Amino acid sequence: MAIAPAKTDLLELYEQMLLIRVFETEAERQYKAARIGGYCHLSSGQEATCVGVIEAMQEEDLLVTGYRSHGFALARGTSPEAVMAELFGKKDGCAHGRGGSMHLLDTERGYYGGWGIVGGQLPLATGLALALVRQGKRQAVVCELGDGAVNMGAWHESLNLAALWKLPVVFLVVNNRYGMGTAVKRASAEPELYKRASAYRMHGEAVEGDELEAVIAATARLLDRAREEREPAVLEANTYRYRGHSVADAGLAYRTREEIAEHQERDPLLRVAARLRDAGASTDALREIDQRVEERVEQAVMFATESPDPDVDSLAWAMYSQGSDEQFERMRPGSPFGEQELVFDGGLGK
Amino acid sequence: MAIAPAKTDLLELYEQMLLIRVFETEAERQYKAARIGGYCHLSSGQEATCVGVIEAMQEEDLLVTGYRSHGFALARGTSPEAVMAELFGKKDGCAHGRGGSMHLLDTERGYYGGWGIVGGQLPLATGLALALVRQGKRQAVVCELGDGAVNMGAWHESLNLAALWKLPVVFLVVNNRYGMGTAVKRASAEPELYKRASAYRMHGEAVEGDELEAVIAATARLLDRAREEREPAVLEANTYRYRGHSVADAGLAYRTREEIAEHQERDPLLRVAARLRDAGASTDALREIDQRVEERVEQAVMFATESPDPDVDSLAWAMYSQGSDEQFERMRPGSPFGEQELVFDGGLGK
Amino acid sequence: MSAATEHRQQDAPATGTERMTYREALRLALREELTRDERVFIMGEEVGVFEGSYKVTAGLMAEFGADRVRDTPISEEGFVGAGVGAAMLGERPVVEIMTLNFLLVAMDQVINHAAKIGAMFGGEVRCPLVIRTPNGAGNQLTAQHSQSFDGWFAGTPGLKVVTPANPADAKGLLKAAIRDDDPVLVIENLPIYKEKGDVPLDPEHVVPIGRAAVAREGSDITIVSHSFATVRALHVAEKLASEKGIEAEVVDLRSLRPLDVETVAQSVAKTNRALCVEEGWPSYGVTAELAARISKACFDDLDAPVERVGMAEVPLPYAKNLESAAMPTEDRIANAVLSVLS
Amino acid sequence: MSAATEHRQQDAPATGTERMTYREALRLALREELTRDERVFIMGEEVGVFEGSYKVTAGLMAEFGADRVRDTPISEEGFVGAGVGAAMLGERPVVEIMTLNFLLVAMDQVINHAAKIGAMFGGEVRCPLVIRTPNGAGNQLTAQHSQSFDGWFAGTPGLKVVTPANPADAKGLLKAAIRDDDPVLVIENLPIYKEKGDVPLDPEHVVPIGRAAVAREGSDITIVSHSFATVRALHVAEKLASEKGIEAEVVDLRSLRPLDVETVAQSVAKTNRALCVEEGWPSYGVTAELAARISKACFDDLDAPVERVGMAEVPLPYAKNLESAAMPTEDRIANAVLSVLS
Ligand SMILES: Cc1ncc(C[n+]2csc(CCOP(=O)(O)OP(=O)(O)O)c2C)c(N)n1
Ligand SMILES: Cc1ncc(C[n+]2csc(CCOP(=O)(O)OP(=O)(O)O)c2C)c(N)n1
Ligand SMILES: [Mg+2]
Ligand SMILES: [Mg+2]
Repeated sequence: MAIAPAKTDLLELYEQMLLIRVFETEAERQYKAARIGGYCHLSSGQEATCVGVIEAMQEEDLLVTGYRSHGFALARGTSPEAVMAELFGKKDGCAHGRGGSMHLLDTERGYYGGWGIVGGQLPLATGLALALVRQGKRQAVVCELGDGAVNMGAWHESLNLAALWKLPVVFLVVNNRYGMGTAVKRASAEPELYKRASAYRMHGEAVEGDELEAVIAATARLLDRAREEREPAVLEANTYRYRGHSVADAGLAYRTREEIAEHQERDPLLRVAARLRDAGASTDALREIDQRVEERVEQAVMFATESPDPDVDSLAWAMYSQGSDEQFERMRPGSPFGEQELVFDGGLGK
Repeated sequence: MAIAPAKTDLLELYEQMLLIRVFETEAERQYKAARIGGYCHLSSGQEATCVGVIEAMQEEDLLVTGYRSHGFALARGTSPEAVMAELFGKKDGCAHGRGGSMHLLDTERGYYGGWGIVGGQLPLATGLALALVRQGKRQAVVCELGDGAVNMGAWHESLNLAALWKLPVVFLVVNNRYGMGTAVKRASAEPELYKRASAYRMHGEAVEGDELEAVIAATARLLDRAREEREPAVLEANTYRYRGHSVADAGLAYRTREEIAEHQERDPLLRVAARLRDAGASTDALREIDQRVEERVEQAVMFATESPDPDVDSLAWAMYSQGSDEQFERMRPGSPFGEQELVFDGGLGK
Repeated sequence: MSAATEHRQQDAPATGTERMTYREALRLALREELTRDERVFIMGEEVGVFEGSYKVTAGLMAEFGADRVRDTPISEEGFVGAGVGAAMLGERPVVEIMTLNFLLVAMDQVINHAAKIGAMFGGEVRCPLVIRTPNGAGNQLTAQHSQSFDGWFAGTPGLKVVTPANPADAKGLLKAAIRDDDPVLVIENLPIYKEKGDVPLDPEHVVPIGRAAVAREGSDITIVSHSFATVRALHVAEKLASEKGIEAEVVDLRSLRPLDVETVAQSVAKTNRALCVEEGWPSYGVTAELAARISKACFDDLDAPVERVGMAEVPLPYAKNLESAAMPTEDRIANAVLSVLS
Repeated sequence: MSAATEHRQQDAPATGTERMTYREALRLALREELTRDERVFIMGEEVGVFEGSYKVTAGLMAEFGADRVRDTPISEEGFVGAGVGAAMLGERPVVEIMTLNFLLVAMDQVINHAAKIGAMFGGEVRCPLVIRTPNGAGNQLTAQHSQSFDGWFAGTPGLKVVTPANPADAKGLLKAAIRDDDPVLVIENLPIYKEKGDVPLDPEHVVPIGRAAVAREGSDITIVSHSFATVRALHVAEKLASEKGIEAEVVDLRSLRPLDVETVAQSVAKTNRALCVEEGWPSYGVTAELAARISKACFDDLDAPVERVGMAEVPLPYAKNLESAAMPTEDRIANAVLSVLS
């Protein structure tokens, strides 16, 4: 894992960032074409944070995020096909069409899920870190949350536990300035969010979340501390959300077009592209990347389109573990109309 | 309200502290005689904090506490009769026998209740302060909680709201070293609890909770700020709990007899008595106070003993407001056996 | 009654009805009550600047200011509890929770604080708190965002729970809740927000708590439902009438606590058959209580067992086809009616 | 199976039974499972140094160390969630919540996280979590500390809920819960902790989840109950037999989810009458589901409506006389039996 990525690395990282940008643009298009439903939260504008944090993680490190998770999944290496298929609610989605946009996961890559309840993932991440310690593993957990989530009680209880028990977890606060329509200073009495770590004698720091190298360096350092010294930390990555809170939100009721434009001038992708050119990358090389990314996303859409729907009689799939059918066998008599067909006969723990 | 109480004031305050000490000793006796049931948490050893805080409050200020509430109620002026009758579960108790030891209250004196869920009273206190602001009142709220309660999510959410909205509330953390059997340092990653206020850009400070004058001065200062500048604050009062967590706990599994004895040498009552003698109070004067207090507690027990039980057919008393009977009128058919007699016919909103 | 109230009474009340959405009816109720009583204020996430995640409070912050339409951080436990405390001092907080799912993080304040105050303190304090929040599923919001815990609150002594199923009741029940001296949970519903209906303009139009409504008369079977299930039931009833000549009576509960069993029992005594429908999971759900009450109160009247339809008992999956299969669709309800009648 | 397990299998298993309290039976189950499987660990408030608020875990920290018997701060949401996370990585956390009342502050982690994991992630992750906590009332603990929300959890797909009513089941069901690959809520009961019974010493003694037990045979009426209500029911049954010659069959549910309706229905088909009893509030409670199921499954068998007895629907008052009047006492149960039989 490179602290200051060499040009070749930088090209790869640029490609990952671009993949996220293009994927999200496509996701929005597909949502409006009604091929994606539910809530759909895009990471556009936050690519440097997604890619930088993941780049700094080791292969064995674990990841937990909120619902704005496409960028992290893609950066972590989950295929665009598996992600898009999940957004389409198809069988080949990374959660087999059960979770959708908010609930991506990829346990093979240590990604333990996108979660939908603000702050709800923090206690879980603390528990993952506790399990790592109990198992004597030298791994760390990255727990992503938003600026709005720092006002939930779960933040407080989780940080206290992590610090008290010296758990290897880095709480990554993605500060994109707003929780839905609420600006940070309207929600947090301490708007410099990383400073809240001190209430637990925990280290906290902020990083310019649109500066890829800075994100990589800070994350790598804090993850090392977590792994080696079992010191948890808070890392606040300051970035900006280009699109609305979700695809359903125009995103203009609480901020101005000017504000958005201003941030887009400092676009994280443009910054990396500029540095690549300085480092001698040719326009062709970059154009090539553009094309490759466009194709991958097109492929993802094709794959998702062709992937089959989950079979309806697997409605209760995996709700319970193997063997639970037997436990539920005797719940049938007098069961509400339809429940038997829908749940029991369809099978519970298949 | 006196910052440095004159001798006469000090005599009164001493009498209040002694009243608490004697009352609690009697409560424990009555509990063991099975005249008091449920959970019963004593304030013995914490008298200077109870009396000092209340002394610093103005008449219009409001009070909310946890379940360890006898001392605060007595200091606030609720009669020992009304408190003891509540512990006995009698009609003349301050909550008419409905609440018991954990749920004392006295709205005439601005006491909005003892509450039993750790941390649960913090959001309520914040709401009381919000109401005061909306009503344009120049009053403040004192919200008591224990050292164990600072690890609940409710602490975090309430302090953030109080600071964000500039609410006139002082969070009084009564640090008696233990939450049940758990020492502060085993529960809080930041064991200097008042420092946690900084996570909300809120003022926090600690005070020697067994020093009456110090408690009065600190509380008065913070309440003035709350009233005049609408600045909330955390005041940590360091004291010690002599008895077990509740009367049911011997209180020795997690601390030594020596530790308790050590604190008893620095007993808050002895300190005030000593200062009174220095100030020329005669031994007779003090003995007189002793007698008066003993008599008041005896009277309280007599009163509580003679006070009638609540009438059983008022089981549902005040569960709902006046007029709710009509709303519930049609819930009778098919109601579970006994519910009708027990709830509906007994009356709901009487 | 506050000064504001006194004053308001003098204006000539608007009369007649106007066609509007459920969302607009709720907004009208809020505006009227904010105007009538200055103790009333709104508090919740995104209710102000953002104008409400579902736009129920749109325009109210501009009209009544940031003090009376108060945006909060994401801290449900904190601001629900703040509502409880404010209510204890006589304010009339109307707290919005974005969806019922999020009330889980504030459960302790609702169940173990708001609901306890009246009785536990022997009547010395009251808690006139209103919590507004939508339940419901059907837009692929997935397992964490598609739940209806209605019965949990309805089973809690000390609370009142109302569940309007149309715009007129939305206005009337929300106003009743705001004027009630006890904590009331107003369970709205996502799919109904856009439904239209005629709404009385009279600012004194209040729907009494604890009174069900016969939403459709019929003689063959009684369908008992609340919230969105009532909308489904009414469609099914019309379809069965025109296609099969089956006349189903639909009883819309409107309140879950108090529960108007009397109206339900009267209807079943007439039709001799009952089907209970809910959006949530039926096992240990609202329809369990209904089936239990009906089976007892109408023991001698019933010609067939009381049937129940609700959401399939699974964490609701995302995929559209799975979600549809899990919902208490009109087809499933219609089939249930036929099976009860056969 | 972990190395520890393999190893253990070789020891000769203890046999026979021993008379012990419910509390001791739970402790025995914990000790056996801690010994059998190193993935098992205990976490909760006061479980270690204090030896458990109700002494269930007494001695275990000394025996297994502070890592496997872990004291926590007062942060139910935090450590229940930590249990969920640890379980996702294959650990076997056994989380103790002092009483069921306090689970309200951790509701979101139980209902919207633990219960969702298996289905929502398409089977990619599992959550073998156990939460142990007592319900119940009767010691003047007052409104905030005397509740039984059993039905709320039993109504949540993704969870399993067991409610042992005697020492043998306490051991057997807790062990079954710990060995189960899904989140299981083990609802214990305050008054039963001190009850004694014969407990199998075989470390492989496991009571299957989802199987009710006929705790007493009878022919006149079926009393269906769980947890402490079963203890009450058994006393009542003996009393009615000796005093009135009434033979009541008592079905102890043992599991609420899955619910063994089959055993209940078989019994009612034989006795033709049913009374459902619970410690909690009956409206929208466990007895609602029971009455609904029985009324449907035994529609043609029932000679009388299914009756229900539970806690009076009030926040439980402190005063002893009021509390007693509110509880589902043996007298109230006996009267209910007589009214069903009349
Ligand atoms: C407990 C809870 N309350 C409310 C919501 C609704 N909600 C979803 S996202 C969101 C805003 C979160 O903002 P932030 O934490 O800054 O994350 P971002 O969306 O900016 O990535 C809210 C209020 C929720 N999902 N969970
Ligand atoms: C949410 C919750 N969890 C657990 C309990 C059980 N309990 C009652 S008091 C207590 C200890 C509280 O200690 P502290 O806050 O220091 O107050 P103290 O008893 O020392 O006055 C606990 C764990 C509770 N009442 N509420
Ligand atoms: Mg944000
Ligand atoms: Mg303490």
